[in-house]
Amino acid sequence: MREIIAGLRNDPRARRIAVGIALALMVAFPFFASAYWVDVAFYLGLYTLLGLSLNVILGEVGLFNLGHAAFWAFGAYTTAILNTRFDIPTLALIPISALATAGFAWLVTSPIIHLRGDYLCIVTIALGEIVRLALNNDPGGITGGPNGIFGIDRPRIGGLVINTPTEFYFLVWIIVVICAWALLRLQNSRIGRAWNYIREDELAAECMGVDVRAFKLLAFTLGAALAGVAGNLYAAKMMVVSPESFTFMESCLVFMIVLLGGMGSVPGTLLGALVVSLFPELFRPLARYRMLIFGIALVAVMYFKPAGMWPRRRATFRSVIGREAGKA
Amino acid sequence: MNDAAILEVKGVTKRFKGLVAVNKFDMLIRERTIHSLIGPNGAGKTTLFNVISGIYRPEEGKVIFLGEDITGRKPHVLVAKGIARTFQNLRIFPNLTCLENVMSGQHCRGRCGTWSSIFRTPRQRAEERRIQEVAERWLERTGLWEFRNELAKNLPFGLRKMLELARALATEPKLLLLDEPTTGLNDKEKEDIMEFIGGLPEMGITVLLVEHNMNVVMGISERITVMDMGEKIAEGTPEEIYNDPRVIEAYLGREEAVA
Amino acid sequence: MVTFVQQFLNGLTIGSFYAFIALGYSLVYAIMKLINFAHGDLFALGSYVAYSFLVWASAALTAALGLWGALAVAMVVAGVSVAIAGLLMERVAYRPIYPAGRLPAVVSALGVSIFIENFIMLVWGPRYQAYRSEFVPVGYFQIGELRISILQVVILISAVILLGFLYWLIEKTTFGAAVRATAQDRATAALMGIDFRKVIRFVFTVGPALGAIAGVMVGLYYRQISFSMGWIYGLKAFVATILGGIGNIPGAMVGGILLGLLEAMFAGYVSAAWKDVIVFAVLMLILIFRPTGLLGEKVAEKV
Amino acid sequence: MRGWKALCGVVTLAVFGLLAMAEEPILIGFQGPLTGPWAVEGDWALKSVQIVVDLINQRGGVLGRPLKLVVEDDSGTPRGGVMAAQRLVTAGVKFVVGTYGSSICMPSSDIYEEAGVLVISYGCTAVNLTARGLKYYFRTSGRDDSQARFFAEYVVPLFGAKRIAIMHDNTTYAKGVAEETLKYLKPAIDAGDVEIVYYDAIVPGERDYTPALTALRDADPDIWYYTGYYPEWALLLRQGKDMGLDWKVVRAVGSNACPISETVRIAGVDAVAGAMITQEPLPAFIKDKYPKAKEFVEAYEAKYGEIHDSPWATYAADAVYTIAFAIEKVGKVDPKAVADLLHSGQVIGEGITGELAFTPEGDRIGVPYSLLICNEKGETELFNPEIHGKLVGLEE
Repeated sequence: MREIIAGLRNDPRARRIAVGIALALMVAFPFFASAYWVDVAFYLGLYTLLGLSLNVILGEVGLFNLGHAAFWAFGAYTTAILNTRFDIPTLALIPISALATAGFAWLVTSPIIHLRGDYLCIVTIALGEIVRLALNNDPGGITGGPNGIFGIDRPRIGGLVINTPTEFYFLVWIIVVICAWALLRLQNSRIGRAWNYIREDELAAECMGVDVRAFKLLAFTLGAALAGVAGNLYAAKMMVVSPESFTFMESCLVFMIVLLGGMGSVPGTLLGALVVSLFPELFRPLARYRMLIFGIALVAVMYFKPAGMWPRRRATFRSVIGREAGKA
Repeated sequence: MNDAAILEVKGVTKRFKGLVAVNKFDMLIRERTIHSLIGPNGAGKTTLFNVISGIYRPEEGKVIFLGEDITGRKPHVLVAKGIARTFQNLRIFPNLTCLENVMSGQHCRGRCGTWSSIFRTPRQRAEERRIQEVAERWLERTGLWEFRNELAKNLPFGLRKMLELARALATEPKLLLLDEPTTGLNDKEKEDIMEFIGGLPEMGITVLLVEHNMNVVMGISERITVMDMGEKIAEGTPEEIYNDPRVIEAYLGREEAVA
Repeated sequence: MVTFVQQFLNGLTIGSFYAFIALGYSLVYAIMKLINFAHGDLFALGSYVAYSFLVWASAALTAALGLWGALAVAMVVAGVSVAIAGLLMERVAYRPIYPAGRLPAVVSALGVSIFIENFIMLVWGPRYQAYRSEFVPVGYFQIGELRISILQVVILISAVILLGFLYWLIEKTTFGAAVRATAQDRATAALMGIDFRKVIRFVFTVGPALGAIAGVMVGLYYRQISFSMGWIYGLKAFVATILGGIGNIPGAMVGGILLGLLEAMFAGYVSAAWKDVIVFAVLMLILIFRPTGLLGEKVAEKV
Repeated sequence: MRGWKALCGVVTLAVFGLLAMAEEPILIGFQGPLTGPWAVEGDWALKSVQIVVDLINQRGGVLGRPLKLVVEDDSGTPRGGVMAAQRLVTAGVKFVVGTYGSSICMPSSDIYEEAGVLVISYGCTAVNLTARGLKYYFRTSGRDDSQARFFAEYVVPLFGAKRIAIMHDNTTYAKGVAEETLKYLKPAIDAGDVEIVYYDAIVPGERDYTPALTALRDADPDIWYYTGYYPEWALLLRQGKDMGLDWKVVRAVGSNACPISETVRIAGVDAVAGAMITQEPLPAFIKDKYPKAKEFVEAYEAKYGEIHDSPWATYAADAVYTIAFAIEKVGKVDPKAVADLLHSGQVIGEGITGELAFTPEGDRIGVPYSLLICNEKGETELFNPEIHGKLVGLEE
């Protein structure tokens, strides 16, 4: 097993084949599995997307955000309100939700972005609670209070209505794959490296010319935009949004996805989402004991794999100036 | 030699809760020289250093770089203008590779944003290549080539110090601020690093060297400024400083008191 | 005016609960730089342990010691057993993970929190449990229109005594100095011969014990306890901790009281539904302008 | 997968063959909160449903086939509801009893609708649930507005109350009832007969409601309607009592999620005595009225001990009766035919809570309400103006 993984890491062709096989399996999956498991896979996709979005903020830049549900909720409510009031199709609302959530994130994180570590953490918790309570209190009668908003349309493309679990499965996973691809490219670029510099040492990053504030805000807005997309998908799938879906516990779950998987690791996020969303389903027969075991499992993973289950491995660059240069 | 001033410090004062760390300090650094700032521990050298590199904003006074007032500008802006620095207690990026560490220096020379990075536009690719190329050249010059894919935290201390220097140089600075580059090094490493620094003015880089050990800077500096209790007590060539009674008093008096 | 005084007293009572719990957060944070997410659940555990103990032994104890004596014994029992739980938790879930860094420790803490909450649910059931009327001292003082229950008075007095004692312990004794030194700089403190493990043991004994005592008080004051109440109390106490400046012992007390007063006043005079929104918004504002809390010292980073 | 499923089917058949059951059982799905904050309600509902299933099976089942329960936990969350619904649909269940909580019911009923599975909810009272034009969704419980109407048009005039306080806890159900109450009170308010002196929400899960109660006391109401759940209700009564409020002066009325026995257990008899609730008929109070109720209560007590006093669990039990009666009537195990029958509005039988009939939208027709009061011993009694009215002190 170890050799296979090592082989995959070092040989780009083998890696491409492995990714190809994985994609093929993903495409084939809903044609073999029952509607229930396809739905489980949908939620897995949704949590992966949320994990990826928080991974930008927490994993890449190291900003402790324990209020991620706020952004998710904002995206979901944007979709719900615009769809039910103005009849804008839910698919068209994907970019709109993303932009609106990004704007919201920019607005609320600008004044708090200078806070460090645990102080940022508590402020994001507060933010998450404020958003949830505000939705619950129905300001201006637009959020529907604790009832939430119902009657959200199914997404449709031309004549095709996205309705069945299989169709939703493809919708979410296509978006996840696109996002994962984009994030992997960002990781190996000037932007991704700047984020990592900030995570490693904020002051040194600033003194190496990284505009720390701007890059932190970029991470927050980008992560929030993805969470907004997840919110849109969630609203379209459930056809109803209500504040109780966006609790502090949800923020904690997404936080754990990133840390269980490994900070800044895209495949790790997938693995983390797998644990968080599949665990309660797989252990359904244990009914009331399953969350107890989940708690123990979290401690155990952190004991054996403190850097996460699939930590990010730094890329090795192929030399630009030539191998012999070093010896000269 | 070029006599133009690259950096001017005019009447800078920095206080911490009533404690004056730097008091009405004046200093002038000329281009392509190695200028040393020395003084006993707690003299305010690092504070002044932080004022110049933009970490602290002084209460009074001005910092002028190449004729432009840069007082209170943020560090990342100053880096883009050509001021780079190292840290007294080593601040590399531990979990990144050496190459990535040094590439950070080129960050301020890049332009490409989120979208061009995702779509890998030709311009972005060219830029990435250039960033990497500059970083690799500096790794080569500092003798770190073979460690380029090693995580920075796995390097021995001396090499990490060198790595930090390479990282600062990769920003293509006009003025390089070095905060006690030899602390914690053995004699051989000290010699190597000082030799390397000595070669920098030839590459067009002005160096401001902060040290508390006077002997280190004597052979290498063109000019030396001596600081004590936040004030300038002497300035001149190494010979002048060596014979200055005030300097001797500041150093010896202090040393006796400590001993 | 009467309403105001009443609300003020309510606020003080809620505030002293928060202060008790906040101290546990603050102590652990000061020493380990770890947010102990499981702390709120330890508080709930204390409440349940005392509940079971009272159901089991209150008849005999009340006969021998009177109601107040029985309650005091129950508090000691809860305090001791939760302190043991706290030490156990530190040994099993934090000590082996802590060296790997702060973030794994945070996940581990969340894991312990989920574990304890579900453990309580499994042992005592998902139903709300209620401190029976016979455990709870009744009676009140009437001053004009103002009505103050005896329980409220006892809670406030014991809060003052306990918090005062802790303040003395930390600020005035040699051992307290050792704790403060460790909080400030662990490495230097170790060089001075301070036993880090001893400090850790202290922190994980006192914090959970105080939390458990708060749990018993909450049970007596409101009578009803639930397995999930640790979350909300934990969260509020955490806010109090930050308000006072994390790692700052007197700060945690002040933060707790302040939060309680803030809540009572907003609920009483503005809107109960928007109370928490306003509390959290105030917290955000304070942190924006004083990024290290009200009593937190501005720590300039060493460059 | 399909082969595997077939194998499962074969095994199931073989097992039942061994058990010498004459017919293949009709699967009845149960979806409810068996974990999470509402685990108690889920537990009661499941037990009640099990009792009815046993009773029906003892009599030879439906169409000669036994009923068999398939249980899924939705843990009281919307997403849990979707997963539970999907599992039941996948398991091939065609009739489902579920669930408790309107916001959980909403997304799961969409899944049942798409799969053509008939679902009857037992604890979802949001008005808009049946406004969606679903074909396969019904409920045996009332709606928020039916209870609100009972309070506004019966309870308020009963006491001749003028100053009314309404308090809710911001949850879907509670806010719904509160808003509907306001709507039904509007004519009286406009006529100047009554006045709303207090209208606000508390935050559920808190412990200290004295701030809210202080504000309530200062508003000086004649009657106080609390729409919400019993844990908070118990605390409110306890703390109100400690503050010196008297339920004979301020008539405290809780809504139907505030069962008196639970409230007494938490708050103590002294605090609850005199407080009332608006309630659907509880099995204990209707067991002499309907034979099915008597039978149900006796079977429940024989198996589990004391009967619960949750109307929702009783409605869940009646949901099973609804399904059983309707299948018998149409003569085939077909959700579509059953749905058509239920939509027709005709009475399909008498269950535990009386006649079972539904509007074309899927709402229960004729849900009765009653006003219950806690007596000095902490027991629940039907409110009787002859006896309890004397305590009021309001009528001249």
